[in-house]
Amino acid sequence: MSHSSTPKLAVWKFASCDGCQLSLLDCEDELLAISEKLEIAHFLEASRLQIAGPYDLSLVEGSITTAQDLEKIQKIRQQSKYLVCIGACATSGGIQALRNFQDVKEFSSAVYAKPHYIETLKTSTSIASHVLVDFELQGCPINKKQLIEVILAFLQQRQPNIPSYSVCVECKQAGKVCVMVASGTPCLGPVTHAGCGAVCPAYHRGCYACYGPMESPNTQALSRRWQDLGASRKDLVRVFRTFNAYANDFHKISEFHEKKEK
Amino acid sequence: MHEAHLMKDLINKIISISKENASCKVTKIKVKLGALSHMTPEHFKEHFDQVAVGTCAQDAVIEAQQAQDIHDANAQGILLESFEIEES
Amino acid sequence: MKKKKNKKKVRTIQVDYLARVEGEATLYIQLEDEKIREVKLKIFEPPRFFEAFLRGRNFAEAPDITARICGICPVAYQMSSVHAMENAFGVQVEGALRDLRRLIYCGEWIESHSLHIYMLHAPDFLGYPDAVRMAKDHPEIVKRGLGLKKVGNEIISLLGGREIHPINVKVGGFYRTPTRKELQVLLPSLEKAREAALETLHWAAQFDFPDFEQDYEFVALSHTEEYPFNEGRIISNRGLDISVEEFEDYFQEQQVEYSNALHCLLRGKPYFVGPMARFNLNFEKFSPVVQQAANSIGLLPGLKNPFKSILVRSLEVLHACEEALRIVQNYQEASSATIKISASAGKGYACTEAPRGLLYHRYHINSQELIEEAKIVPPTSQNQKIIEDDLFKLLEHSLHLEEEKLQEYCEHAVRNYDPCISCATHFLKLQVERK
Amino acid sequence: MTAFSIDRSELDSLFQALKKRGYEVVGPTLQDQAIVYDYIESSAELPVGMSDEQEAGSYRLKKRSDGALFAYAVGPHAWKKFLHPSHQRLWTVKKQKGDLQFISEKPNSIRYAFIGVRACDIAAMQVQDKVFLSGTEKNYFYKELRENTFIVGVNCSHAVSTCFCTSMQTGPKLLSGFDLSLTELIENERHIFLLKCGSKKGEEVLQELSYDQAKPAEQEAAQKLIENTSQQINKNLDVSNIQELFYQNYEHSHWEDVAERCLSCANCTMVCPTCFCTTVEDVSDLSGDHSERWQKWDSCFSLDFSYTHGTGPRRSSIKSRYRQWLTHKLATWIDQFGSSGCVGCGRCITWCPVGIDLTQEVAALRGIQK
Amino acid sequence: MNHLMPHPAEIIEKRQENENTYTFRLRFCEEEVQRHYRFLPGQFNMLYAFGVGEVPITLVSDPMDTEFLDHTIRIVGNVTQALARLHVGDKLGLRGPFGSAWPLDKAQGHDVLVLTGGLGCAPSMGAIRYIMRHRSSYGKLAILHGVKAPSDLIYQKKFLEWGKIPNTEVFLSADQADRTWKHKVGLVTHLLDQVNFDAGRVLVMMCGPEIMMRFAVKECLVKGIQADAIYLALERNMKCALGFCGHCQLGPQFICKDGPVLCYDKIKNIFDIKEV
Ligand SMILES: Cc1cc2nc3c(=O)[nH]c(=O)nc-3n(C[C@H](O)[C@H](O)[C@H](O)COP(=O)(O)OP(=O)(O)OC[C@H]3O[C@@H](n4cnc5c(N)ncnc54)[C@H](O)[C@@H]3O)c2cc1C
Ligand code: SF4
Ligand code: SF4
Ligand code: SF4
Repeated sequence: MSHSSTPKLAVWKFASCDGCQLSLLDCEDELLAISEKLEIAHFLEASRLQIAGPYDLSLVEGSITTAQDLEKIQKIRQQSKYLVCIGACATSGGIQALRNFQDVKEFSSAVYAKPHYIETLKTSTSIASHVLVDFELQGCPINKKQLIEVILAFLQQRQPNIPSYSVCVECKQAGKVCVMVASGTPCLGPVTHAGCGAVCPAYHRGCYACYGPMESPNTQALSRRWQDLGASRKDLVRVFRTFNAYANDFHKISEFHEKKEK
Repeated sequence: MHEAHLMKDLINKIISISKENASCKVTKIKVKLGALSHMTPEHFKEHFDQVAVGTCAQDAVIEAQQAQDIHDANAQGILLESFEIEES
Repeated sequence: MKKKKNKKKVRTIQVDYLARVEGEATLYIQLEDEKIREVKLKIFEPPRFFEAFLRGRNFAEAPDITARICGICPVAYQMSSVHAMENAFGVQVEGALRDLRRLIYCGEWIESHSLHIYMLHAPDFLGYPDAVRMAKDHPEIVKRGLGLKKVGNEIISLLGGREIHPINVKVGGFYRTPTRKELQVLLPSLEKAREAALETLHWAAQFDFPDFEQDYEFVALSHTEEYPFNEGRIISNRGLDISVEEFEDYFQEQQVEYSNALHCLLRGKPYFVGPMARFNLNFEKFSPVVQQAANSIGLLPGLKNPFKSILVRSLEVLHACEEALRIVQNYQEASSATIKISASAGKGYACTEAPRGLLYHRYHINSQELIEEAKIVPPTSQNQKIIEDDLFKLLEHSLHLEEEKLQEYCEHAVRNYDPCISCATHFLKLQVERK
Repeated sequence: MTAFSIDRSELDSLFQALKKRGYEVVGPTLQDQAIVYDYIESSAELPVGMSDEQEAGSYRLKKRSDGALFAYAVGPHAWKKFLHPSHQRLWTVKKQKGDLQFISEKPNSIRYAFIGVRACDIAAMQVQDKVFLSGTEKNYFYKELRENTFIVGVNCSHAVSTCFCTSMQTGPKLLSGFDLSLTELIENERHIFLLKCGSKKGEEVLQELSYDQAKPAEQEAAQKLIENTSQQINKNLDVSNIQELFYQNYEHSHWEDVAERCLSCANCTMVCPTCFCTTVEDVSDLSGDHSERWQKWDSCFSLDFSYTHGTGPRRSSIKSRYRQWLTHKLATWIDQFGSSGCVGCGRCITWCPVGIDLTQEVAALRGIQK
Repeated sequence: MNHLMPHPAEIIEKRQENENTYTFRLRFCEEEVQRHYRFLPGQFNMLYAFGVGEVPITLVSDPMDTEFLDHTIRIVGNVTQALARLHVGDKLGLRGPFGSAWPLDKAQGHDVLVLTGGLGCAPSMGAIRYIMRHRSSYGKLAILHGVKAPSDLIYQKKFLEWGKIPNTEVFLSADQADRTWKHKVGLVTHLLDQVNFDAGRVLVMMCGPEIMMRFAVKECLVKGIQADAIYLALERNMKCALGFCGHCQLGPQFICKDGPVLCYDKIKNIFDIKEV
């Protein structure tokens, strides 16, 4: 970071729903303050102005799904001093990664009448599987307070304070009642990365793991518990294949159940 | 059109290289069409002929090979492999 | 680059040069003798195959999965999907739960419209690249916009758990409904938001609007009693009046070679969905206060200038605030957060009014409660063709502009439609081809 | 201790008396399908006619036929949520012209009156007192809250399958640590509470109620009730030579066995009324001249908990983290604070999502199959 | 009192010891606090870097020096990097002292063997300085210090000076030497063979990476030194330094208050077990 001028912020998008970068605009109270500390040099959702790199901080949303993406991310990496991936798409391939388990050609034909026009790679993969990443902020969508923490940490030249323990810890810190124990509602909280503030349990539903795997998920043990609560192997395959289907721990367990089912 | 732009890009490249080599006639062009380039050799020829009118590549023979590998990094592109010129 | 000597005078030149198109969204204009021959809006947003991977999922997962299609209007996707499922199972959500669904939609309209008005569209009118830079000269105005947007987000968070991809919407109702007391918390912010919405309307009314009017076919939902959100028949100003189930008999999606976005046409012709369509077709359903506000700036149905959509959006924000206030004030807690659903095999259809227009969902559910087929037609693909047509006409009179200005102008025109790929409108690359 | 009796209807006078003295009344109430502790206004907000059933990994509410107010066991919340809250600002620092100015957070001066505290939970408070108040440095925030708290204990009339206070000798009868104690008696049409004073504060409050001397029959009934409850408890934790058991079995293969089942989700530590571990977080804003230090509940089940530079997490396997938890609870705690870290409330058994039961793990370490 | 709140302190001097190690000389900004501050060799302070965090760092200065407090810090992560960015005159937060001290009273009349590795020499500085000041109260002093590479060696001048003092021996060793290295080569534990001592009379003070200490302790025991004559300075994650946060537990010990200096006798049953 240079001392003389304000550091440059760039926000990039790959295959995604735009929700994570929208989180930045959703920082209604902090947005203008952020724009004073960081020069918004490239942020297409917010500005038509495009200032050339290099960039001090790049936030990357979305997963890599085309050959062009592959090249673009390399260029972005070269242009970025500190690169942060935001959201499930960028950190694990996102919901698009469901295609990784199937045949893309068949997928295309479900959506498009003339699939041969569509250019796409066979897989949807995280940013880190292609370039070096300085920090990953998980979540589908990310939590805007955590995003601010990441930006602050960058400005203060420190590691962001983003705990990687389970959603359960947040759930209990917030004084919520465990839905799995109190009503037998299957919940993925114990294997899911904290960050959302345990919103689902707070609304009486089980966590569906949109924040991806926590630091040491015991997916086998939790699967057994789900089975006791009535989940089938098929259900378990689906449950681990949502917004972070290609995150290593979830990928492994869904394949395990899929094999067992056969 | 997508194609028109690609062709333009190609022909410009060919013209500039042949100029460098002091030639004004291109006789043969070899390209590889990526598996995801959405272009068949016929398709390519048709479009290429359109843009080549009036250039040094006007009468060039086109050898277009369709690639099959969709995982190739260049699967979506059109690769100009080589071309032949007549030295003046 | 290697050169090879050939025996004759012919030489082969080894090149290995990869030809490609640059950019993510391109506006391609083909000119012949300085006259426009063709205009194409190409969107390279990589396809994400939602309809494909909805297959085989449980019906109950649809609201969570489809929300991820768009982070800017996830509630719209959740609303269309739950209504389609309920349609398939032959149930209808009524009373307080129905009101709460309208309320969360109000939140999304307020949030999404304010985002568009203040962060995207107004800077175009006032000559700024973005709201942040606009804030340097007009801090109070931008703060008002952010404040308004925040109220929208507050509603979504309270009802949905969080503003983006809410977690509380469910087939049959909600996972948890708020208590009356919890909901009342919104009142003061909503009162303020109503004021801000009115100010927004009057502020935007002073903008310079390009003189551009077209004869469009407007398509929107129409409900017997209310300004439409989740229910109604699909009507148009040219006499269309069909039920949601008939959608696909009249509307067809087309794929075009040059873009990843699908085009949707009504009996082969382009049509217009979104705030302006709703406004033109449902004006009399607005409350008297909203109607009066519209009158006060001379905004009347029959509007044909898409640049004035910013006014309609402002008016809809006002309407959403009014409606939200009404719902919060009259709210009586429901006895249960969700109605009973007995899933059965069948087909379900729904159209709801996303901030940017009609959003159609169709599902086939099999006897194992799994989705067998899904069809989703978002507003952006419906407006795609109209956008191209508008650009075609606009460009006819603007070709004298220098390239950068021309690009700005085109972006501005695209933004009239607030396409869901809202960022696409910020990366228009102009490609002019002269013949 | 003399016993008095008050009518069910007098309970609200108790609430009023406490409020008059500036207490915030906190007690059990129904929320999210469980009985939790929260601010309450009157006895009507208590879980009237409610009971519970608990097993390893399962908690269910159950309706009773009578209007009993305290006929259930402990719920998901421990009272530590008030005395040692999950989030606590410790101090604020301002940076002005290069100088740092530290400003201490004042301890919360709120005066709590806890209604319906069980014997095991009082024991838990006494355990936390040892952790926070027995050393040379006292916990600044805990001390003030704790000293200002008024405790209305209640003798348990209902035990669940996860209770084992009898093994830990902490219940079910209230012996000390309360200002007032209640025993709920419902006979025929009569619904009364036997009441005892445990402190001067308690006696003062009693004077504001209309009470009678307890009749011998009532006292006997109360005694019987508690004995019955005692008898309902059939979970058992053998604490004999418990320290040696752990110190000799650090490398026991059974730890691997638990690790297969344990999620390392930290629920057990969060619901435990004695677990006290915290971490800190520095929170600053964009201005750059102001920062706050916050204390948050932490758990030995998190990886960061034992992280040191160069070595990474000292306890990276789930096995070692579960071992730390249980060894600390039942053995090293005794070295550190002179008592067990476990009071037998059973919360970690009920609220472990996969129903891991520490009493069974101890039995397994002892080589007993249950 | 809120013992968790630091006091402002000023950086009086910042000295670079090697590539990634600095010694900071600090003084409390409030006169009152500085005057009442006393510590024992081996104890540590919590140093706070604005907005970033707080870390435990041992005092290396002479306890008799009431004016300044010295800390030698290796730059490894978040907080230490933030500290490294500070300059003379900048302020940081300081609270302490915490923890146990080296058994200097118990060691009186005994031979003392100081065995350190890497940056472990820093925590032992206070003890050596103390012995030097009261040289006659102690028997023979042997200082055994090992580093990975010559460039890791700090305080070289001090070591050489001490080596010249009567009844004092200094042995330095590097795992991998280069041409500039004039001392021993090999693991620090091998230095034990170089010194002559009476196993029954010696007291060992040890500080360094835990693996090194595990081996060194074994060697000491082999040489006949009693478990209760071996003292180790240990490190664990630390948040509060008051025994309230629970992070620094090692079996029954809280490293922040029972340690960091612990008698080997107390931990011998768990010291070799993984992941305790
Ligand atoms: C009693 C004691 C005395 C110490 N004395 C010195 C000394 O004199 N000189 C010196 O350079 N270092 C010393 N250390 C080690 C020093 O505390 C760590 O290097 C420092 O905490 C690393 O912090 P960081 O934020 O830079 O690193 P990061 O890797 O970013 O660590 C993140 C956090 O983890 C914790 N942490 C990481 N490593 C340690 C550790 N080894 N000990 C305790 N907490 C840790 C801290 O809370 C730290 O902020 C001592 C440690 C202890 C326990
Ligand atoms: S699914 Fe889990 S991670 Fe996602 S919001 Fe719900 S509780 Fe949080
Ligand atoms: S068991 Fe774990 S979380 Fe609980 S007090 Fe002990 S170390 Fe802390
Ligand atoms: S014992 Fe149970 S509650 Fe505790 S961490 Fe393991 S799984 Fe979670």
